[in-house]
Amino acid sequence: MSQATPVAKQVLVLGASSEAARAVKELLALGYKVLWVSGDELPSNGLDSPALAKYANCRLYALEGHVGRFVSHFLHQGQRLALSTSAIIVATGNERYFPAERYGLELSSLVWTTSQVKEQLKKPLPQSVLAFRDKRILLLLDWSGETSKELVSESFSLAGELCERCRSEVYFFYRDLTVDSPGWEQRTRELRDKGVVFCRYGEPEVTVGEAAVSISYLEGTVEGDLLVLPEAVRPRGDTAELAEILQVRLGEDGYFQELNIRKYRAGLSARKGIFFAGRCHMDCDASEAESDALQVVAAVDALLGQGALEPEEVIAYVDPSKCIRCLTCVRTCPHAAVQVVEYEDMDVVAARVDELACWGCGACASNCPVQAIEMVGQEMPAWVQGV
Amino acid sequence: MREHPSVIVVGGGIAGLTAALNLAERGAHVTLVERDSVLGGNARTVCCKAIAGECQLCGGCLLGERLELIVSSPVELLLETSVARVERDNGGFLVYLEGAEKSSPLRAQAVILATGFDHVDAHTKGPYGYGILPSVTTGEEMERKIKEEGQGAYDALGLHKVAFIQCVGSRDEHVGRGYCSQVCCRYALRLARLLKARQPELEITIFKMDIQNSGRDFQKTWQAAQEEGIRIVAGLPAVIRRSSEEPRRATFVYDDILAGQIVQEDFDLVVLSVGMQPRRDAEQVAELFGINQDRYGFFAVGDDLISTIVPGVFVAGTCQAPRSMAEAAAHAQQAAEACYRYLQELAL
Amino acid sequence: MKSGSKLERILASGAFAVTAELGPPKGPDVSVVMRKMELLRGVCDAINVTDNQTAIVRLSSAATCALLHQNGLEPVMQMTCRDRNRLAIQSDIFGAVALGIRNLLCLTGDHQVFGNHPTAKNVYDLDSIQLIQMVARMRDESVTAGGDPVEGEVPLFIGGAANPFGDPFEMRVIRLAKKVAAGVDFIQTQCIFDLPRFREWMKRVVDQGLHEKVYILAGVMPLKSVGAARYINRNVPGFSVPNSIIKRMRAAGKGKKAREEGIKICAEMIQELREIEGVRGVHIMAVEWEEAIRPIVERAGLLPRPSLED
Amino acid sequence: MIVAERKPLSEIIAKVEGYNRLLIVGCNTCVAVCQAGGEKEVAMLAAALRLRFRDRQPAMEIIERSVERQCEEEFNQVLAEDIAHAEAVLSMACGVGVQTLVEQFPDAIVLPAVNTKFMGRPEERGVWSERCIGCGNCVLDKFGGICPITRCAKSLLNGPCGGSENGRCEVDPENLECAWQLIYDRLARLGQLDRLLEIEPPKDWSTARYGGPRKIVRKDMVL
Amino acid sequence: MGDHQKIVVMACKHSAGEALRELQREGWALPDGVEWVELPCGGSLDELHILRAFEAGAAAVLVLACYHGACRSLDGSRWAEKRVQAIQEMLAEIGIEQDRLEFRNIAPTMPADLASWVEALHRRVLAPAGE
Repeated sequence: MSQATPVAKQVLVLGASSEAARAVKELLALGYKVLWVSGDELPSNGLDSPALAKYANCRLYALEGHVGRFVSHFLHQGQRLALSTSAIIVATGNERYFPAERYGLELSSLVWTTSQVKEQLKKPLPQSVLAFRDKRILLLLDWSGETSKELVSESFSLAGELCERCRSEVYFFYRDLTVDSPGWEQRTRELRDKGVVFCRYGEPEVTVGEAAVSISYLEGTVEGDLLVLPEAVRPRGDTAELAEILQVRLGEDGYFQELNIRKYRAGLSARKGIFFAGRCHMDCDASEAESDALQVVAAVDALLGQGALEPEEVIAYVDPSKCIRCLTCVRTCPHAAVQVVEYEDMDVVAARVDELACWGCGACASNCPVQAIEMVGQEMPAWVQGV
Repeated sequence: MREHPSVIVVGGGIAGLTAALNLAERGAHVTLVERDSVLGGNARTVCCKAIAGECQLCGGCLLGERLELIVSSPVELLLETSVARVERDNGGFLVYLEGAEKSSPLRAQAVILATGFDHVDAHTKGPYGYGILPSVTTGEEMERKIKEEGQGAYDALGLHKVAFIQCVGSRDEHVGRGYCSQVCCRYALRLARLLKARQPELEITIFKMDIQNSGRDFQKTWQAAQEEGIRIVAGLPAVIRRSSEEPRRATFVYDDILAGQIVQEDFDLVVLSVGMQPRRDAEQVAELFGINQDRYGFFAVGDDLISTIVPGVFVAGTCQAPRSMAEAAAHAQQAAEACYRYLQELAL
Repeated sequence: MKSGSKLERILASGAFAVTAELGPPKGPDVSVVMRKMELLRGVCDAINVTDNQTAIVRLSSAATCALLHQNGLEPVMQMTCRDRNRLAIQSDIFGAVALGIRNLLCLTGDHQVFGNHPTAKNVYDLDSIQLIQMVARMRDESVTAGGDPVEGEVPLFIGGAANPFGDPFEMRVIRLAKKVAAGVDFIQTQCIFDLPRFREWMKRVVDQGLHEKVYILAGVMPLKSVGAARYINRNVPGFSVPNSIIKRMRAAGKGKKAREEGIKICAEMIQELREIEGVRGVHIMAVEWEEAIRPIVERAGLLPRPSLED
Repeated sequence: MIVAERKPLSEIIAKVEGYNRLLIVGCNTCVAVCQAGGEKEVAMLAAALRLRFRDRQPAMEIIERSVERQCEEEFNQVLAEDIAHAEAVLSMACGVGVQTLVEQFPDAIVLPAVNTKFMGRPEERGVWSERCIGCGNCVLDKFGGICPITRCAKSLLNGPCGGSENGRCEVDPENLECAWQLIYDRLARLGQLDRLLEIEPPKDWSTARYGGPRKIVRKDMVL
Repeated sequence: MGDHQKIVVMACKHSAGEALRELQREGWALPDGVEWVELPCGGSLDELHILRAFEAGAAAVLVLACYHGACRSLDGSRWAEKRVQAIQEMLAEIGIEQDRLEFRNIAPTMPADLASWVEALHRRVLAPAGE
């Protein structure tokens, strides 16, 4: 079959998250040309280099081509823009929201979210500290029935900061204390030493009074001045639309779905050359998201680093003369590796498998109603052809 | 093009294989040294926990994929071989080997240590009677038995009541393991669901401190376990003894915190969910390469959780901290990236 | 006067009309018709005779109506578009008029899949609105659908059905307006259990002034048992029995007591419907329970029926 | 396109049991697109029949063929020899293909292996639904682009009937949307609801099959 | 049918294939009369392959694909199961007993189960015909 196809070391990074920035930095360090695009503003983290083109407020509306020769179409300040790259890293992060209906509580002066507390602490002294000085703060986790490492990690650091900088009295309520990231168990011990009171609950009763809040649980009732609830995270609103444009799949929980357990956590999508990094496809805190970006760049460089791409050993080949353009292969290919196209040389319209995008799984060949697709390189016993 | 940088990967488990494959695909000359006669490390005894045709995403298959890829990759494999001595050699390393392939010393510019972990020895948890009571086993043993005998290994043993006890040897500062081993809740609940699926009338209880149930791969299993009637009790037993009525059964007393009652209960099988601890020979390996160990005996690393105090020596997988197989693979790939960047700067 | 039928004259006189339904037998057994006829004599102003109701083969509506007419009762012939094309419909109408029938209810008709001949070919050459328009032009312009002149008068009081509970709800009033534009004279609605929704529908009908262009009779149905109520909710599309009525039927118990409660509820419903502006009468559908009609009309205080002198 | 579905295997077996030499002919156009009678389905059916009659004496000889479009005599001509040789021809084309073979090879016994269903489209892969019955006088513009004649169980032109409930047709709520709910929603969306007030007169059915089998003759194409 | 009776195993390379190689590394061998056909993925299994296997004299066909959710090409294992079910429905009509066509999900970590399934099928189908 054909040998290696030369390919440019050019990558599109989608998203404005910290993991996107980390991926861009790493790609530049490896000598890649990087297109950094986001529908919103892009963080200005001092990454300027001739090899980096940044496009903020730029929306992807269509994607053509395959690994090695993707062409992404954008709307940027009103005009259309087509950019070609060899690979795409999706690092759009996730979305925070306050699950009011699940908590059954509205935000008020007595009920804050962890983000609000964080914002307050960023304000200049003294109000940042005064807001919490000598106050008893009840931090209630797991109550929304959802655990997210990002929010648990943030709640840990908040509890520490409130104790140290604001001399607040912090009660940390939990159903199951999440400690399964390296160093998190140690962190809880440090918080205990700083005076954070950890309380396990089965089913808490939360009451928000005029001037105070209280939580009654297993060991009794604790009154406090402020109830702090972590928000929840969910897939960004534009995930479904982006998935359709990229022709990649979403999991049952609405996040981008990695290929599967076998390639697990390498951030591979079902399409060669499209990768997911960070919180858009996994539950992790900011630092884990950034190290996820590192390992995705390692996967990208493993693909493009040698400057050429080779097809799999066994790939599908469509005989254009037999193809009846019934679209079955296009609809059943899990890797979006086949399209019905105009064969320039033969001026016939038929399905064509992109040899670099094909995984060799054979779903198209077995589904083709006119047996026009052959799995090249796949030996089958003679009897398969029939007596 | 720069002449091929050479890297030595020590350890042929999931982490070692992942790092070796990534670096090899990127043009580095990689030599993988594995003490055992077979690749795979601890992942070799991980069983399949799929139920009713559906995979429970435990990560066991990660090894199969890597064994498939390593065969056709340019990585040079040295089995039944271990590192005898290491010398610094103008910025690189001169590694003397012993065992089957002790040929001349290997010269490399970087080393990735992926030496894995040891299961916590359940004997050290004396009061739990492991090794004395026939009905007390460990999660590692259960996985190994199912891997060797097939998913039906526990079908015909006439079990009625099974207990899984979490955090055995983990989250316990007094025994020098003040960390969560991350994997025990995940394998315990998946094993519990497998047993329940094959023997629906089985009563299974999991005794926990805190179930670690975050992560997309685990949410579905966690919810399903609760719906399938697997009982979760917040409270760990102190002592496990032989049941007086039925010698082959074990019994223990536990304080069910949430129910606020103290209970004594008999079980046909008690599975100790043992955690991870550093390899017995972690200290020698650290000394060989001149790197430090952290307070628990794992290899000490910088903020990136990968680089050590010795430039060019990187760490991947569970030898740095307890991790699931998928996380170890991801960490190894991050180590490969750090190592590749190091080699790049070296070549400038 | 459009037809001079008794029903038309009663409605024109402003009296609150009462019509009932008679289900013909599944064969030519005339004695069944005669028995049911006597149960209804003097109890209602006109009697609807169904046309292969729910696509189940029965004695034809025209023949049964002729029997009623010969025995001094006022029939309302029902005509569906399922079983006949426009030729057969017109000739059947001429026959009915020739035999003295003066009231005609135009229906689309249940799909044959619900009846005892699900493999039959249906017709649906016309729909109910086209049927109304065709009959109105035969009567007012003396012209057949094909355009030829009609030899003789076709004095018919034209009726149509309406289902205030079908979806899409906004369409229901639009469709009534279309039937009025097509020339319908009176409307008999689907049986009413959900009073609030019927009030909402009537309010919109009144807002559009349709109640001044057509006589509207509210459909009611007595329930024999709580089982019947649940059957309706599960199988009959278009309307449902609210829980309040199901609770009363369950409380009433079984057999005779349940049927008495069914009659009581029906009578109360009629009294409620009488107060709604634009409701000019009631159409009682007691399927296979013609015996219940007299006690219902009696309890609703609608006896004796007005007898017009001429 | 024309959508068809293969007959149950038991029915096909009963039809061909008596023959020793069988020719199975597929068609690579409509029935292949809807995966009822294309080349692969021919191979599948042939394999199944060979297995079914494997112990029969004399053995059943089954030849597999597939043509581009079985409703074109030129494409069928290549089958002449095979048809002459075979005792019966099992055609996996739609009804048109079966009858083209019969008209082209009058001595041949041609048996249908698929049931031709309707003109329709795939809602998704593996699910097809009817869109047009070929009434010969298209009125789609009057109903917001949704055909009540095809998609309403009673072909009502002044629908809906009383049996429409939350968008489903009472005749088959699970599979059938109520065409008139679709029309109502679409016209509401286009702001043309007033169209529903006009009374649609009775339809001229003569352009449909009711007027007898149809024929089109293009004078500009016939010498 | 073929003179020599045989069992055809149509197996996905990534799961059954790896499990077989682990068995072979430990000295296990496929019983004689078992033909191992390795597919790039369950998705490439064609109903026709199964029918052709029976036509070529297979006494039984065992199809092995990954567990659903673990397939490298996402839907391959589900395609394989659907195809086997389609053929199972027609087995009775073409004169083949229902239990002559089996579908099982498998993982590379299940060499023990692979061995027991193949040996059980071999005992059930080939052994009674005399060694």
